[in-house]
Amino acid sequence: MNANLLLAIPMLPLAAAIIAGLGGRVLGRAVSAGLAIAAVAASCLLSMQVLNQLLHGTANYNASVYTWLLSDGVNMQVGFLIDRLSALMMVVVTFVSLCVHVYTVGYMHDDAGFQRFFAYIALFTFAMLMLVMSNNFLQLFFGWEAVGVVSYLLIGFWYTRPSAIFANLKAFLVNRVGDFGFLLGIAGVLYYTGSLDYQVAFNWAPAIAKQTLHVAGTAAGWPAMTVICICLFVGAMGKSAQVPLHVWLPDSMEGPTPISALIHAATMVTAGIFMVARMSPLFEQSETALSFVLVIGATTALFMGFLGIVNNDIKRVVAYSTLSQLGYMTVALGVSAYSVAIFHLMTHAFFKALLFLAAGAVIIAMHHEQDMRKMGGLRVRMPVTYWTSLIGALALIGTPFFSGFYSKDALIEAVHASHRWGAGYAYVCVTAGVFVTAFYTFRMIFMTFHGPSRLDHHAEEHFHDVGWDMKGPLVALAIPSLLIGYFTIQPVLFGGYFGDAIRVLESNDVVAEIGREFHGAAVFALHAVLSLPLWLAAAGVYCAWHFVLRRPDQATAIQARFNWLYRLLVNKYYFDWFNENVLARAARGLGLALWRGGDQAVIDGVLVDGSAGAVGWIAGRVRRIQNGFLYSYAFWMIVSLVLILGWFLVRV
Amino acid sequence: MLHGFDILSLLIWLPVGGGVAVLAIGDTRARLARWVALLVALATFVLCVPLWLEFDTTTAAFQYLERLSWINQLHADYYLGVDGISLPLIVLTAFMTVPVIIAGWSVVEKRPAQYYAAFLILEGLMIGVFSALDALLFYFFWEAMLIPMFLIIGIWGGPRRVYATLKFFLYTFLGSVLMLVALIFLYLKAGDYTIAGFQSLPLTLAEQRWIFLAFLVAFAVKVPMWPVHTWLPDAHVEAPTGGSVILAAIMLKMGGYGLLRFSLPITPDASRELDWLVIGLSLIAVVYIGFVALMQSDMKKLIAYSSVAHMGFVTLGAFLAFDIQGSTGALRGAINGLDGAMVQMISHGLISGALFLCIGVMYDRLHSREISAYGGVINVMPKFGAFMVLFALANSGLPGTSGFVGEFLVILAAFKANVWFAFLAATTLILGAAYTLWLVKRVIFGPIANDHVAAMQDLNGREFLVLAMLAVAVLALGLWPAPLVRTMEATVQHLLQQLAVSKIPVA
Amino acid sequence: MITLGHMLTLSAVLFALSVAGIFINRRNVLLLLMCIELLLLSANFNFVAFSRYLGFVDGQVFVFFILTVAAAESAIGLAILVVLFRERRSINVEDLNTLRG
Amino acid sequence: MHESAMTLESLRPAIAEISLGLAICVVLMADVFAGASRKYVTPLLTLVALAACAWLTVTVGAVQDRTVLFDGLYVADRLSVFLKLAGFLSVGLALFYSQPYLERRGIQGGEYQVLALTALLGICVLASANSLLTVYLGIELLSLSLYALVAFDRDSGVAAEAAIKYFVLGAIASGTLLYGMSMLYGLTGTLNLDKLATVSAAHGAGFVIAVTFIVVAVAFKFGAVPFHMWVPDVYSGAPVSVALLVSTAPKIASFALVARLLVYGLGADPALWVQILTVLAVLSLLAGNFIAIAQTSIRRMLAYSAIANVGFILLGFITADPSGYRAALAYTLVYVLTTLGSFGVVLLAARSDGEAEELDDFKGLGTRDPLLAVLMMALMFSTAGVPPFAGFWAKLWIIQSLLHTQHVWLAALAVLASVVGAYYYLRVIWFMYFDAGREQTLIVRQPLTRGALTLNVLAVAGLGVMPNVLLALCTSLMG
Repeated sequence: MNANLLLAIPMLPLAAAIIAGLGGRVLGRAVSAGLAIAAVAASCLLSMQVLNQLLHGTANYNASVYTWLLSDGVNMQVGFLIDRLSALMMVVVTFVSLCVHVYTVGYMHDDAGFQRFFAYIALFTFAMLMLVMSNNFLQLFFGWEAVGVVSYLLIGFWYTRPSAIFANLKAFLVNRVGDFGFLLGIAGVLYYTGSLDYQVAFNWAPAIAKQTLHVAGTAAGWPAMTVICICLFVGAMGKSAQVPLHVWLPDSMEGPTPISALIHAATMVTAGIFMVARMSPLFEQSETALSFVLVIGATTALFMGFLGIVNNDIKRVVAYSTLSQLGYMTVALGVSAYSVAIFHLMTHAFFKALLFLAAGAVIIAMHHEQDMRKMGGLRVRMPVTYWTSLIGALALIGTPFFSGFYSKDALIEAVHASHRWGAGYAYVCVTAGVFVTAFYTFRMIFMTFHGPSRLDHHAEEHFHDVGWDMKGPLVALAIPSLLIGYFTIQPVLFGGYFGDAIRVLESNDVVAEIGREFHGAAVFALHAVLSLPLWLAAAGVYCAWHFVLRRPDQATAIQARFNWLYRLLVNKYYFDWFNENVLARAARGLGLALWRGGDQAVIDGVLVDGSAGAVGWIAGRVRRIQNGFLYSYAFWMIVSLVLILGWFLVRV
Repeated sequence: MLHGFDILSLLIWLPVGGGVAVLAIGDTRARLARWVALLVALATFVLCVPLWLEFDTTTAAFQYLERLSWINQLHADYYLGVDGISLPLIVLTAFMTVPVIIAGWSVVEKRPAQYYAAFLILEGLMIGVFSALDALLFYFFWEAMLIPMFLIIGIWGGPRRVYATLKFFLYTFLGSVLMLVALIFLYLKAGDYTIAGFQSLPLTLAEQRWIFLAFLVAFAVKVPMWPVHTWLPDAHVEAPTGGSVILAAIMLKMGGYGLLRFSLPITPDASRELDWLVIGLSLIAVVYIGFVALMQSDMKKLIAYSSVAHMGFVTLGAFLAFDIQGSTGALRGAINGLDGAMVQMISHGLISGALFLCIGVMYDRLHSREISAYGGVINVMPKFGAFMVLFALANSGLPGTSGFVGEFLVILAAFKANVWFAFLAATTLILGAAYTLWLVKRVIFGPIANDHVAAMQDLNGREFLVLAMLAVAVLALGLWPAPLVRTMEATVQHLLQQLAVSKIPVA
Repeated sequence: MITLGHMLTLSAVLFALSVAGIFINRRNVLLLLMCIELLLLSANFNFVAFSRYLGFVDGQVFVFFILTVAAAESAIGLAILVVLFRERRSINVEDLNTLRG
Repeated sequence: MHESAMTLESLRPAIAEISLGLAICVVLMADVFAGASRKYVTPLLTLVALAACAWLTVTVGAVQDRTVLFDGLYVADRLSVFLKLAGFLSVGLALFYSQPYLERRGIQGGEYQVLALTALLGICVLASANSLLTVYLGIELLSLSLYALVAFDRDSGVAAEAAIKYFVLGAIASGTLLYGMSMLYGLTGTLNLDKLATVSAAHGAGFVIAVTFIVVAVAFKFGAVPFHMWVPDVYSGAPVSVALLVSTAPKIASFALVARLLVYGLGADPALWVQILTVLAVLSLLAGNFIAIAQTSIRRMLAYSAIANVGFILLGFITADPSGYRAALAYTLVYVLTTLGSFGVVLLAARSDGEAEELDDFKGLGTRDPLLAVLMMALMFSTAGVPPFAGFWAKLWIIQSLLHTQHVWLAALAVLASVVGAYYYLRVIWFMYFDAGREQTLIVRQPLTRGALTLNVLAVAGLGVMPNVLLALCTSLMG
């Protein structure tokens, strides 16, 4: 592979970002947008070319571009590892990014920050590409933080909105909690391998697994690999919004919708999934860490799904859906089915981006109305959006032959096949999750597109269907949402697509196990009729139809009957409440206490000003000895003379 | 090109002489004074270019040596030279003076000539501190430097400037005089005042312990380390913008420089024995000060506390070697800590300087440093907002900016020494982001808070130039720190060898 | 017989008396001047006694000098006293505390 | 050592005193005949006379080796010559700085100059003293002149009060000194310092009494705590010009006193006076620095500063080591030079009514009179011990000698005390620069005085950058 070509893939969006960002005002809207789109399109084509080369037998590429820093023999470089895993991610990232770029032209049409927006998303594309193409932990972390920052900037894109700038700060800080663990994990890798290079670390993996980390305060020491992997996974929990670090993702919907599609559904949030898959040689060495991953993922998958049921904000429903689906992917990682996780990541990228963009189209058409209770009946007025949404929804709930079906069904099978600690719990979660998914998805479809119109006066007045600059990307995403699973399941999961990019210990290889019963994509789909998930999904759709369209009154009744549950869900299990009222308040209180008590009272008050005051006080006292009276002066002289004399006479 | 040319002397005395010249020009011809000041600052910086380019990175030996007999009676020489540790700091000093001069251009109306003169003289003295190879000469510059800074804060400072200046001066003076006692003690043992002589002087552990503590007090005050840091927030709050910039960017570095130049090589055994003290205080600085910074309502105070927290990484990185040796049995990884400490110093110089300049820009318009007086500044000052966000992100250690490099290296090294060190140090990722970005949220983002904010004008060309200079530097150092680290590689390795060898005389 | 010891004791007593006079007297500055004369006398006494005892003459020479200086000293002291009285209309020691602290 | 007969040639080393004595007579006569219309004659003549005496001292009176005159009463060596020259310079400068002040305050009359010259003569005698008798005469000549000078302003009640306090306490000190000397004489049988220096010092209580009494008197002359109480009252009560005179040249005399009497005369057994002086030095450092903080009068502040500085000088002596003596000499010289400057500024910065009394009067001086403010700032930094000023090196050398003689704790105490001290020096700068002035009074333009003052401060700064001159000189003098 040509190094310059590879370099061009991230550099083109970067160049576009810089030009649009710095010179946007001069260049104007059209040029800035055109430039960014062209750059991302070129990246996309080049990425596909790279993937194509790899599929046709070109060897992996692993080389550094430049040495970032050399310290104590640790060579910290910027470099690329291009194998099928990264190539797949590159294609997904650039393709979704391209769609979002095009869509943005329409979506942000009226916004004053048009050029700035393009600069941001182009910059994001660059950062995400650097993340996936990296061949070392340093660059991974660089990309990891960079996407976080762009996410920060984009969530707060409408910076005059207090909710937006609250959300972006929250997102950044929660991500930083994850990065905190991630950085420690990286430090651990360096500690044991002396290198930040992937290959070196992977080669050392079995050796590290035999080590224990002697931590002060513990007698026995902790298994090194478990510590490293859990630390790394904490990073993934932040970025991929796993419980309890998920709280930022729903709030991130404050950003413009294209961002929700690109960053908070398709790409950035899957960075954690990608990272764990990339680190499979490490994670494979620690059962404990994988079980941890499994349990966290399963919890996220089910319990975040529930939240989608009670939410009425169209974007937030999709956001909770994303959380839930990220949980699914994490579960797959937890059972060592890394390829399934990546597979689901890919299909999810398409259909979830599609759903978001469709939601965005609805929001624009409704003139920035996001409340589904004020929608309804849009099927007729926005046919393209409706049908593409439907494709996305069907894919999401796992309808046979749709892309989501293949990835999700394979995933559930893999969990079923796993014997890892926690797998049973995970299986219950993911299976139940299917019902939940179908329920909230179709609740959303029905509330938005079906039934009578509940548009208010304002929305009715400004209603207009979106143009083809926005519909085009919907269609472009609908096609892979529909088809990609069917065509790629066999090669990606069972065809050894990933080669050595993902390493699974033989004893853990659940994918191979289900692969033995795999007889083609069509058969796989038909076989689903006999399996539980499909019926659960159907039940979910039915329930949605029942409660939304047929008997909305029953929904209200149930809500009233189980009010405590409803409140729990509406309050998102009180995570936000806890964070804001306990953690944040404690941090502020601690800060205040240390400042007022430590710095001001003790250090300044007692030690600094106190000693100065003491000096002043003593000075004020001592000067009174000088009382102005001659006899007193003489007295002091004589007394001192006598004292000195006495002292030395006694000593003689 | 530079052989036989006393470039270091020129770097010291050109700004000092320039300062005197500016003083002579006087306030009545302020325009001329400004231009001369700028010219001198630029010329000094330009002189640093060949200094850097012709620096031999392959050796730890001091370069550009100059030695003149100074005080025969005390065996002290006018002895100058640079190595990989001092060179970047000298360049930083010369670099940061330029934006300071430009930033004061139309803002300083009170005694402008004296203002510029103070900064130029200060610059020369600071370069003197970094290039002195004679301990007495070092101390001479070290103390003399206090005078212009004292005046800068006192004359051009805010309402509580008297309290702040006295606190600043007396704190530092207290630290310094104990160091002086230690230096004289070393002189009496070594027979002359050369730092190299001190470094090769055998000392018993008891002697080292006392010397180490005396040095520590001096340098800890300067860094500043918890709990002798409380002068810094006050000094910063009251200092004029330029004063804050120099204080944060250069003066604090002298503490770090002192630890690397004096404490570690002169008292390696005491450093080994007492490293827990430095490490403990550094970690307290990172965590404790992080929380304190969170609750500040004054922007300058917030950045000042942030400086304390960030300088905690310098002191932490510098003293990790012994624990690394203790925990892994080898010194591998210790250089990461030392490199990290050095890079952090340079980076913090740029970033904190830039942030203080940013606050200065806002202060010039609204005459308030209270966070609550602002809100939604980016609406009226988009260019400024972009810079501020960039520097804020850099301050919170974003990879790709210089703020990341040092902290990253130090955390990597800390993990080798002790997992808990790394754990506590890494909390800066959260705390640093929290206090910096919360500040940004309240000041820069949001709806326009009030009519005063609405009336703010975006950056003028001069301010833009200053911030752009720093932004380029912050990004360049973040994206490619290798040249900087390579410059100091040989020196840092030499330093590591020095501190690995015991100086206790064999009985 | 009167020994050196007696002489020294006397001189010590004189010294003590004069000193006590200086700080016990809180009234008149003139008394202070007298005490000072006494103080010098005690030293003179010592010198003379030692000179006699040692058989050297230089102690007695010293005494002459002291006496001369004491005269000059008194002159200056009285002159100051005159100035003081002119300004303050008082030579009371207890009134002399304008300068203090 | 021993000379046979007195010839004119043999009087050469004493030319300083002889010429000065003649000069006093000339000035006295000239003043009488100059009359009220030519008031400038006496001051001018005094300065010319001082210059002539100094010139004669250098050319005629210079000695290479230690020369003893007048039957052992008088010694001339390089130290004495130098101390006399320093005395000439400081008295000359003091008189020169004072002239405008004296004119404004209407303190006229040639007696002022004459008394200053007699004080100087006392200093010279003390510098060359080689006998207890000469020591006493020198001290009295100096002290009596100073008493008279303090009371010189006959219209000032405080001056008279200060004078009477100074006089009485000084007389007690003289009595103490004489009493101690008499004991010493009784114990050793000699008044000659050469002989005293050789006498074995294995003595009992008598020796303790003798030394204690002498040291107490010395401490009084220096103004060391707890024998310092005259200092603030005299500094603040006397006319500023007299305060300037009292605070400078007599310190040289005090140094000479210690150098001749204790270091040389009692040098064989220094342990006792070293211990006493140590206590006094520590007390002076602490009390001087602490009490100075509480002062609101610039003169009282400078007085307590003087006390603290005396503590430093004494620290040099208590090392009982040549390195410490050198340092003490350097410190004394630097102190005198700096104090000349700072009292000089006080003289020039006086209020419209002629006095600069309160620290508050310095507020806003930075804008009112930039030159004076800069000079004062440099002097304050120097006294605080901040480079690049001479005061730093003086302190450094003292500390070095302390460490050299293993007095680590005293060194630490000294530097910490100087940190406390830095506060009140900084306060002067803060008042001058950071605060706005209350009154915008005109400050007297005295180009010549200002020029001299500037040179004075430049010397302080010059010695700060190139201290080698001073240190080499002190080393050669205190061999």
